Amino acid sequence: MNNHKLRIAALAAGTALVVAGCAALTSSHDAERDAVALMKKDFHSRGQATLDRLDQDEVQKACTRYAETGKLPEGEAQHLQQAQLATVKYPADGDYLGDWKAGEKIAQTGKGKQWNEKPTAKAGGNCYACHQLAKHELSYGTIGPSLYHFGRTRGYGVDMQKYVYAKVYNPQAFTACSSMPRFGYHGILTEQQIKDVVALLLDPKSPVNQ
Amino acid sequence: MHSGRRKALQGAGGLAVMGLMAAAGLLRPTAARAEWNKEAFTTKSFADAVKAMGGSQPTESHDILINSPDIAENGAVVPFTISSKVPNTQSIALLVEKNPNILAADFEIPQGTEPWINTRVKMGQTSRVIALVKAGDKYYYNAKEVKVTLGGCGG
Amino acid sequence: MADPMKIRARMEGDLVEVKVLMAHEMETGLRKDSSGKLVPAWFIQNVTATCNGKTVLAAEWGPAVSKNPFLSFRFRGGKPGDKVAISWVDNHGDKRTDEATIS
Amino acid sequence: MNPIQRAVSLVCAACALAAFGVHAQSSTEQEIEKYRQQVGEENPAELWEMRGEALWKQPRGPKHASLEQCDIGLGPGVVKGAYTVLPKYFADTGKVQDLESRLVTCMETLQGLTREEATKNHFGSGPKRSPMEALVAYITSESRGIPMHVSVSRPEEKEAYEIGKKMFFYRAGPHDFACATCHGHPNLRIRLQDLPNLTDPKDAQRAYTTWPGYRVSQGEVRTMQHRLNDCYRQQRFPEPGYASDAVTALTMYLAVNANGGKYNGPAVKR
Repeated sequence: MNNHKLRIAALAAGTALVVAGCAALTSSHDAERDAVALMKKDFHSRGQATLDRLDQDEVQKACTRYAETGKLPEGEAQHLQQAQLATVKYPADGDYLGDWKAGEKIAQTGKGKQWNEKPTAKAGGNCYACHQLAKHELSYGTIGPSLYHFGRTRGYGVDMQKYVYAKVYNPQAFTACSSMPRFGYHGILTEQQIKDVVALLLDPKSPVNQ
Repeated sequence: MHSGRRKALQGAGGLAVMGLMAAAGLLRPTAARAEWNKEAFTTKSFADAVKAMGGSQPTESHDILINSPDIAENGAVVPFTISSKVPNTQSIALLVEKNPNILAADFEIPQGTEPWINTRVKMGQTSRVIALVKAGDKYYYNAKEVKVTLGGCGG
Repeated sequence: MADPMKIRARMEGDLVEVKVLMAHEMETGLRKDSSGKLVPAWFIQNVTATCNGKTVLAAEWGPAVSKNPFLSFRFRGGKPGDKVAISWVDNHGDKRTDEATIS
Repeated sequence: MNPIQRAVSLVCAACALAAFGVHAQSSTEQEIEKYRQQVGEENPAELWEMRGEALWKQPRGPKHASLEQCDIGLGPGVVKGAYTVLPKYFADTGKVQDLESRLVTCMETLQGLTREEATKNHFGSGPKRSPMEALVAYITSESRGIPMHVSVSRPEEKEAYEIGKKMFFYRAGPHDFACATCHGHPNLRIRLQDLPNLTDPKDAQRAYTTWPGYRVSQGEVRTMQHRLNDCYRQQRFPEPGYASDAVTALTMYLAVNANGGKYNGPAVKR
């Protein structure tokens, strides 16, 4: 029963917060602050999905701020991309090309980082959710551009390999506020997995280039 | 029903007898302890299923109609309407060849009831689906393939 | 206790068309739960339908019938106001009978 | 195409295409359409609606009272059309509430249940039935055919809408996702599944008015609370509290965007 009263008190506090925010209704900034406070009150950690995931880094902050209106101002976008490019850790062995077959598997699975999954379980890249890649897979999404024939049209050279590695590692380094996850920066994919995805796009034998 | 029913009739039960008892007000419908042909529901092949149901060598018949989508978006629910123009149809069974056990359901059609059934079954994968009809002492069947797509789109 | 069925029975010309939705898990015995344990088989085995005391349909089902089963059939000899009763029994011996009036 | 069929088709565009080759596409689409039509005709959600109606009228809890005097938006005991005005501000709690949080309130005040008891098994699973999912199925079914008309005339309601909007665009977590990442742009699909653009009235109406839904893949009726919970899981966020103010705020944003759309749930979903 005590517990029950406590909860009600907590809810009442939440209401007070909402009402307080209401005084400054015109300010979008206040609504944002209230939204964050409300989420922190009402969300809870579950499994690996801990509450601190609500805390935004610079990229998330900037991209949320301009989400409704569209693009970041040019100067800010440049600045953000440069800062993000500096976060990319390239492979120490200087080799960017992994195994395209492993890359295809990574592209097919969207597992990882969810509260109902083991934190130790290997994540996927879920590339097909958003991109067309190999021709045989017709079940692909359209959130990102088609990557079919990527290597064939863009070239297979080392510079291209390095660029693709960095793009998968941290897409914010090239396109501020891209919808694509920062697979390396956030540790979703390992170095080897990113190499495998690079191979899926840039190995001449990969079905993407057939 | 079929072989199970025959056994039951030799014993104490049998749906026909139960029906009469129910008609006489001796039984509420819930009290009817019907037979369940365990043997038929654990067979893997069409031939074994027919045998377990008391038949043999069914004849293909286009007087049996299977109405269903050719492709199921989800195998958990696949709708079927089975109807029979075979004279004196007494029962209609639905079988899914690639399911772990082939027999899905068996409907006894008493006189006065249309040889027409609409129901929904699970399909583990793309498979031939068979409608089996008993008429008199003979068995007839028709079949069609139904494709099943994967359970999830993404992920 | 088992949940009630949803039964509709109405005249279509001189036929009575019956539509039934049943609340049942129809577990195959082959499915694993989130902890990886097999969920035991649990499914309706027998369905009977009567009208005015006469059996108008009798069925044996395996676990391949979909969860929350749907069944429709048509028979002669019923008229508006008559009652159609549907009963099922599952492999646990649980049972349920519900009625609908023909409209 | 009737609205239920449309609802079914909205959930997943022909996943099947992958398996059968492009040349077979048009017939594949026709067959998938036939499948959706046949599955949409008889909706097992009716079993939930029936159970929910019985629960609504059944005396429960320490106070041995039914929910029949519960005010879910149009006054005590009015069920017809109530879902189309939710979420809304309720003076007795001083809060904006969605249907599920409002039902929790009524279970507390009318029936004397604790919040824990009221929200037990809020997402049902097989034999562990959810009273809430049944009640919601019943109440929403009583709004079928009525256009959504959610008000933001009170400052508290406007505030909930604004906060919900901010939540919709809020990027965070290891994947940098916001609701808007998938649902803020027109004509996108994930794999072969069409993504409704929930900032666009047409898409928002189509999507919002068909929840709750009987999910063929789960064999369960799922409510809007469940839908949003499952979105946040895939967004890799922490879990939103059930029937919390935060979920109500986000629901408010989506509901207002769907205003004018004729309510048509519970539907059948993939």
